[in-house]
Amino acid sequence: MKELKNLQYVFLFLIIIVVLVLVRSFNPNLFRQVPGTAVESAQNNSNSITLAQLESLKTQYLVINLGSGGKFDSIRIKNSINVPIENLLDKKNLTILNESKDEIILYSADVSTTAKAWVILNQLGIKKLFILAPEENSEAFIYIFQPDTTVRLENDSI
Amino acid sequence: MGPLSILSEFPEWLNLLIALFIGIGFGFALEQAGFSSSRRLAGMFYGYDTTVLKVFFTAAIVALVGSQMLSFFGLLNLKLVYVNPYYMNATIIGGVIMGAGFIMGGYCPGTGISALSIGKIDAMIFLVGGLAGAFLFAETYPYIQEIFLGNYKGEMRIDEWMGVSTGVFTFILIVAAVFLFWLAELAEKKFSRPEITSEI
Amino acid sequence: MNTRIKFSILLIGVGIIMAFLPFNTARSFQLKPDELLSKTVSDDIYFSVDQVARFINNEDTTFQLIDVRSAEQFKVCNIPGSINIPFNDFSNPKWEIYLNQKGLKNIYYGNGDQKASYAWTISTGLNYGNNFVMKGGLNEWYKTVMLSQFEGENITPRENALFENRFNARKTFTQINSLPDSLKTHYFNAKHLQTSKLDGGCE
Amino acid sequence: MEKRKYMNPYVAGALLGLVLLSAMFLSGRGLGASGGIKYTMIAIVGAVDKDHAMESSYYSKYFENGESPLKNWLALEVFGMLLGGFISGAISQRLKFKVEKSPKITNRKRLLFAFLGGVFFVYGAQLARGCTSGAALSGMAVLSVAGFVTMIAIFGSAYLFAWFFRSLWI
Repeated sequence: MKELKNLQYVFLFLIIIVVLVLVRSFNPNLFRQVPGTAVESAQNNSNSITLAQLESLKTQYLVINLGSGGKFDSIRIKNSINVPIENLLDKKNLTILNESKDEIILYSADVSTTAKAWVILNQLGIKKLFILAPEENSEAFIYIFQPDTTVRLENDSI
Repeated sequence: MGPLSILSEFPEWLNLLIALFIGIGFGFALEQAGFSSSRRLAGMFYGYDTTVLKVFFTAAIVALVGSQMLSFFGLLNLKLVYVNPYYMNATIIGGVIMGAGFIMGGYCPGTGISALSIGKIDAMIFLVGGLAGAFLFAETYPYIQEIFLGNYKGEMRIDEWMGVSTGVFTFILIVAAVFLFWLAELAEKKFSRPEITSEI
Repeated sequence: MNTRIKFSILLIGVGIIMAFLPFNTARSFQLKPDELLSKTVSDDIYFSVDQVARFINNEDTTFQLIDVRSAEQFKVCNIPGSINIPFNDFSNPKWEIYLNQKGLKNIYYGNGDQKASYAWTISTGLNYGNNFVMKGGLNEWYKTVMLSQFEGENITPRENALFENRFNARKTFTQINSLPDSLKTHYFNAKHLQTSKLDGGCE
Repeated sequence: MEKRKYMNPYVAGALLGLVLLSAMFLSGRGLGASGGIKYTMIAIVGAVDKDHAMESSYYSKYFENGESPLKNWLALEVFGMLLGGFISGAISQRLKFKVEKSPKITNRKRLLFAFLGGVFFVYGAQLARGCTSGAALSGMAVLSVAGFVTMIAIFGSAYLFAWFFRSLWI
């Protein structure tokens, strides 16, 4: 007992650290994933799903429309719920996303909004998260560059 | 959120003032630990005094655990803390030369400075030798450049290299240190030289 | 009880806590989710292709263009002066010195907006300074800068300036991308900017 | 003179660790000592033979910005170390001019080896980009491989050479 008494400050210190660590661990407003996971999941568009694929999907899924105000409703999908991107991290919405066991599909009129929301949610550790791909693949280069060897570099252009 | 000087973009004078105060703390801690005595430092290598090991490992672990904890609580961005680059050849050869210098001179630069501040004349000569060593290095730099820059491995971190998490590595390091502390105190008894330890 | 035992118990206790820390946020996003979201919804993060064309014509050195497309696509053509960081390799630490700096504006572009937006969100989340997206990507660049022609009868000075800007950028783009590969690399190296390193150690 | 007592090594180590931690937190870097010696040397060379300093590829980079090489984080830190050591020595009443050595050797021998030790140590420190504080201690605190390797190399080689130099110390 006497020996333990000698250690009271040691134990007090350790207990304080444990409490602080626990408080920090249950903080919801914190990113815990490594950015590498987002890069990996988005490799070669494997996180995108087309409208046709979506319709033939056998399992349950949850469609989230990120549009707000005027941008809403560019495409209509039944059973979709509207979560304006500004409110994406509201407690209510995060609970829905966290508790969903189905595939979650994000879409909005502007693919960059969807992409940004996707990274944020991916880094919050939400699984089975997809992007509804726009009609045509937005990441394909639709033009062909024709080299023009007749143009000469002018001295002042470099 | 730290490091303060980078994230708050401190003016240069403030950064230098911080350096001065860090230096005061550094010199104070070294002197209080007894690192201003070369015979105490040399005791590490003959077993009669192992203060070096105790201070060195305790300090490294406190700073390591402290920085990891600050990072965990979001107070310190470890990406902005300097990590020494690893040039394998230069590090190993330089380390071996330093070891020889250590046993001859009885000081390392930090402890030499702390010993000079309390008036040790041998420390002053050690530091004069140090100036000569730095001069010699500058003059021979063109010839040893190849060793200096050879086998560059980047800012390699040991936990990544061993493939364990930082926390687990810290734990292993602590267990090793605790074991070494125990060993060191045994050695102090076995190789004790009261005629030296009573003097320093 | 001596100090060694007290310290040993203290250190081992801390070590156990360290070993069981539930996550390591050192490499996660440094911004809090709500902070990142509020930056995401802002419109200040975009540059139009016309603005980028003007940067190129003025040889503005306060920005760096980052092409997140694949290396093959980059080789075919790219906006002069850009560096190629394929998105598939984006989390490779070797790019950090280009991405994590405060001096230059990083402008990301892909063919569309999707990959550039991923890259923007990751860099911003990691608290790298000054991130922007070229709105519309290279497809928009091609449509506007490379192919648009003035149609109409009278040209206002404003439109004239706009088209001259596009025309000059178009010329640079075609010239640089028509160069043989070796010269192209040379041009990029000339544009290569030094990035600052962290201070420290005994040097 | 009363018995001079040093601080408990573990407590002193924790204090040193906190100093290192504050250097990391405030300035984003570790401690250093050999760097300060290097900058002093560069300042001396610059004062004695400016032309030589400007010609050499090694020195010239330290004179590029036109400011004194001593206006530097490490140089200021080393100046602080002298102050801090002095304060500590004054508090514990250890201020005294003396040559510390084993009674079995002469002053001359001790000073000769101290000089040689200094030459070796700082030469090695320049090569390894840091000494026990700059590379080994600060490196270990940020888990850099360089820190651990430097530490093992220094202490390993010192143990190896300890046998040859035992007459200096015991």
